[in-house]
Amino acid sequence: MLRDTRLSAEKLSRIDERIRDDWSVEPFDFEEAVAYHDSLPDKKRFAKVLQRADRPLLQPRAGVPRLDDQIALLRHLEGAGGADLLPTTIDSYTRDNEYEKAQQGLENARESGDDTLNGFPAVNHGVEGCRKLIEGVDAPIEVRHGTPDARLLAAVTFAGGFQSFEGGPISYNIPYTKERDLAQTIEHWQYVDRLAGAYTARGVEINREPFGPLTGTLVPPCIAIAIGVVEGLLAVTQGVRSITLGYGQVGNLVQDIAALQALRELGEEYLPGDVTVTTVFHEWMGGFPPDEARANGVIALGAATAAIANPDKVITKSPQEFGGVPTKEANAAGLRTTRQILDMVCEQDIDVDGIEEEREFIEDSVRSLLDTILELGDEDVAQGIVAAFETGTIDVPFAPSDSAKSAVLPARDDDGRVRILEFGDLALEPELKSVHTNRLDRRARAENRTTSFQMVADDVDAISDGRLIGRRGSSQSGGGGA
Amino acid sequence: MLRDTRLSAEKLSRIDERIRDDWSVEPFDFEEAVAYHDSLPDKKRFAKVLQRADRPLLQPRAGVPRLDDQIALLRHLEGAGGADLLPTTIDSYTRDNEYEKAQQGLENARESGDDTLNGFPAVNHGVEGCRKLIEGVDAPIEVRHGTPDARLLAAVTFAGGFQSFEGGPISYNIPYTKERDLAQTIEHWQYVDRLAGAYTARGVEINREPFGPLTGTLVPPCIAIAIGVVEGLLAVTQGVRSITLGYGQVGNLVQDIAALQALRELGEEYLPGDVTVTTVFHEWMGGFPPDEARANGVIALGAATAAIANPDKVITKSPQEFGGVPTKEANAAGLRTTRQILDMVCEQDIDVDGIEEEREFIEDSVRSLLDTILELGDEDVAQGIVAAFETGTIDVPFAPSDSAKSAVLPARDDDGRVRILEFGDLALEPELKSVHTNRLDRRARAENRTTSFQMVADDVDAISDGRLIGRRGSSQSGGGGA
Amino acid sequence: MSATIILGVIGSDAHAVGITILDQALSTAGFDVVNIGVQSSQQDFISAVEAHEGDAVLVSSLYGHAEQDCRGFHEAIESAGLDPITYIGGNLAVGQDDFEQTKACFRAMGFDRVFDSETKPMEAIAALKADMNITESEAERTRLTS
Amino acid sequence: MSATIILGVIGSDAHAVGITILDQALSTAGFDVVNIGVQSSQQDFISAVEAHEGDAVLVSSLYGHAEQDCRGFHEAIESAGLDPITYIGGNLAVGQDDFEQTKACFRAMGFDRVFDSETKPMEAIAALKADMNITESEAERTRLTS
Repeated sequence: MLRDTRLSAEKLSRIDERIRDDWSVEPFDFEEAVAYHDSLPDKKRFAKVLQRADRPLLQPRAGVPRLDDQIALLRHLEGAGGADLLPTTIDSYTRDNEYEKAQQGLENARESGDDTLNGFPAVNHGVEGCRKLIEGVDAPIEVRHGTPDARLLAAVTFAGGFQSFEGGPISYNIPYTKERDLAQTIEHWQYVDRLAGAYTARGVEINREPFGPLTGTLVPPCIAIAIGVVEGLLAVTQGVRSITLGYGQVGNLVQDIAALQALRELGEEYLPGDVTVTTVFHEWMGGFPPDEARANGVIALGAATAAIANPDKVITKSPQEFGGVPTKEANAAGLRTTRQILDMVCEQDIDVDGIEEEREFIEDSVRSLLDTILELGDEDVAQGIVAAFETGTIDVPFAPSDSAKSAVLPARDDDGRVRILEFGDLALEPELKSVHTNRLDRRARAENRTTSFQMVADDVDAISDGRLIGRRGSSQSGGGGA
Repeated sequence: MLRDTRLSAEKLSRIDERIRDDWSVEPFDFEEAVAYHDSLPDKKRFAKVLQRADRPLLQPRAGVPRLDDQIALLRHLEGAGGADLLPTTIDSYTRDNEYEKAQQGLENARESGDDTLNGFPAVNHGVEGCRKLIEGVDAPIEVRHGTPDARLLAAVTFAGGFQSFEGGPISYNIPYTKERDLAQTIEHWQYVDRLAGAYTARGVEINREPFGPLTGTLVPPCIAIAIGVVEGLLAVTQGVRSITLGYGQVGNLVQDIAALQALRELGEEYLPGDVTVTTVFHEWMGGFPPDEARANGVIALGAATAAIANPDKVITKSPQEFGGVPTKEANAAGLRTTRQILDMVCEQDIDVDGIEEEREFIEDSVRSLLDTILELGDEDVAQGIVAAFETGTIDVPFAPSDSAKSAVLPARDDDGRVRILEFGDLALEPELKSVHTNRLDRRARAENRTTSFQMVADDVDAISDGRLIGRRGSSQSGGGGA
Repeated sequence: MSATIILGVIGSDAHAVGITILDQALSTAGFDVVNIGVQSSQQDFISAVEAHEGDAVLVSSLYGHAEQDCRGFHEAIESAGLDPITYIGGNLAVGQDDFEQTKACFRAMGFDRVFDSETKPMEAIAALKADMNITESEAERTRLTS
Repeated sequence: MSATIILGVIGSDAHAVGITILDQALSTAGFDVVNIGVQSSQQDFISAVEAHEGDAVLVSSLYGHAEQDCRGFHEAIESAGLDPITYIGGNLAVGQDDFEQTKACFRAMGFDRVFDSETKPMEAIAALKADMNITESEAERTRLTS
């Protein structure tokens, strides 16, 4: 039965062996892997680089199927883009544990020269391929993926020299998959975190980063933060000591700054004192305008927000976001636009009114959600989060997963802050709910319409249509793509 | 002798005839011109469009020698860029009253197809050419130039249907010319303003816009605002009723917002009640980074500042600013990046701390300067401003004009606000001066260096080098270009 | 009007926002919508057409693998003896593609219409009505443009 | 070292920031600087070389008319029996130019060196020292790189 307790060393080994049957990988050994990590210079130690920085570090997204191409891509982002931290985004077949399909895609890519996969199939490249990648660039690299069962991916990439791993059992299940069982996903991630903890115990600190933006579209901050804290708690139980909590820009300056402050404070409060909590801010993850000039505006607002809120890391977007995977030049351009604003603003002492009030509101809401989760699990956070999703007391809007009710619907208030229009069974205290409802009613009155699903759809499209709030009559309504 | 009194109708006519000897222009008649303006639709009435707007209007800069090209360029900026107000930037020869050289350039351009002039020679195109331009686009167009003696240009363009005219006797002398006499320039602009006033009296409201950014490089807000108010007063004496006061972004959010607020408040206070005062914010006018991605960051920060400060108009820059005159596509891109941020931020209620304090400091400083100017002129602002520049009690940094002492040197304080390092004889009260000095001393201590010219040079280059403040050791020092 | 629309996201793709909004818009416009959700296989679509007598299939894909995921789809539909109208929309190719080329590619595979990710639900609704010869009543027209 | 540098902005151009900073930097580096200011004609430069026995002429131009403004400049210098080192720098062409092409154009006109507007004063100083065979003392080198 699922419990939030540390896996035994024996269980770790047993799983370690079993998962290698999923795909024939070259044999590799934990001791040898620790020695390999020990041989890496300080500048490739992800947690150290992140924790020692005195300004927000920039990290893009990037993954192509072939090793040489991936090295060239990352070098470009380091050189021309000035990225401080590098990513390796994994392809979708690997995320589905379809290693055979990934292999075909990789071989097609090698033969045709085309990128027939949407990321780097790290399991297929194996430990040796990963190490060539680590050695091919200067900065540390994080594995970024979206894999519900990331056990083999973690085993291969940790042995391959990666020291940071994005995701978690909730944040890589709820927004990424339909039928995966949440309890089983948590068990799978207990292995990932336990393995990270095993390296950590040997002095190889593996940084773990819950994926904060979840479905990337108008996610109310309290939901994102509560889930991040839960994933942090689960990881810490398994021995992880470096946690980066994430949050995706919603576009309202006050709410974004308040949310980043709440994220850091609640992370430090709920996680034990010997854990180093850092924060990451994702530039807007929703639909982008189909125009590079306007996309630069969206990116720049994210950068300005980061400059004021001062997270430890910023994940950048590119002006080509609308069209899918960007060229390396556009990716580097997104980094430089962000850097220019950060460096022009971060030395300014900018204090925006109303942040404390919004932060307290977010913190109260997160506590309301976390209290319910812990109560449902009888203080066991693993059991609690499963029960909470089953009952809808925790929920994520627009979630594809059958594990979530998806009854929650968000909309923007008259100031552009993301509020909750439909709560479903979300465990928020009544007085907190009434704040959401009152704010949305106020907007509805201002626009002379009723709060409805149309308001949600209008807000989903608003930024790609050139505004923050999907005001009645401001565009043709609807939400084709995102 | 120069006096701030309205020119008589006889004197207006006399000058009107005399200036037409400077270059043979087709004869044109005031009554016919008024009738032409009356025939224009409301959407081409500059002052009306500007004053009725409920959000900041966007205006780019643009001027090419040939008429058809200028129409095509402005249509592109209207269509692809979404410009609300259009410009026509005049070439440098016309600014020097070298109409013969401008004619040669225009003819070369027509023959070669190259743009051998850096703007539109409106005098050479004549009234008929101007009217074709006015009729060729949808939005109203402003004449933007930099001409110390703009009398003929004003006569031709006003008759040609333009209803907005940038510049003034100080703002188009001090930063644009070396040897022109300031008193004489004021007399020349009395004619321009008197002519604008004559149209205004006939119901054709000509909007006049003092050029706020002056030398465009770290100009202390109090200096820019004081000069803008003086030019406003001079214009109003001649019958102008629509004044747009301007200010150029310095890059510090608090200082820029405070300055725009001070600009509007002092404008409304010092100018008579029957004058409509609007404000214009210029995106950064100093040196740009030699990289479009970084330039977008600079532009975006200007847009975000405008979204919070809410001026009536924003003059946009393009990502190609570094390389000189931008392509029409880059110019339109600058407009769209600005628009995206404006529309995402302007609905948010953002209140930044410390603005009131900075605004009061700016207002006190402007009053100190204006008091001295009026005192020196025995309440005649025309005489006062000439005397103030002669004595250095008013001064502009980096001014090429012999009419200014150019003894004032600006530098950024530790928060990035533009302060004054060298005052020369600037008429600021001692307690105001000490604020500047203390702030700069604090920065010097923070960087463990002394306040010096090197600090000024470092600050001049900082934004093009990717930062706001030219910190000691942050770059290779110096200031090649801007 | 009681046309039945099968709606889903094909392949491993889990982007749910678009079909959530499309579902709501199609339902409001009077269609019977069967939303089979994200990560649906070709067979999931075909089974839904059979089970619900679907008149049209709307395939969404936003992760760049649509071409691979849809290979053989129309042959399988035909083998099952079905002939629904088929649309596909979203980000259909990895990288910065030329949409005209992408469109031609998916048209050649058998899709009746191909949309980019900027398409609004109203466009899809108008296309469905045109392709199914559904005449809008004045009332509907008013509602749709309001 | 007592080399004399004539510094100015040519033509109708009134951009004063660059030469203000260059003036200060060259003076600090030990040169005798004669700053003739903005809006200087070819004759203003030539007169200054004659009057001050200028060893080098630094022409600045930022408004895009440099080619027109400098036409015949080197012929005029030669006619006056002078032979100073000549540099030009700034935004030398209207529009988005290819700098290599611009450089070749101004080199062909007779300028010894051509700089873009990104050039720092230190580069111009180093070039002057190289072209004038001025050896830096250790002390100077320290000061320049500090």
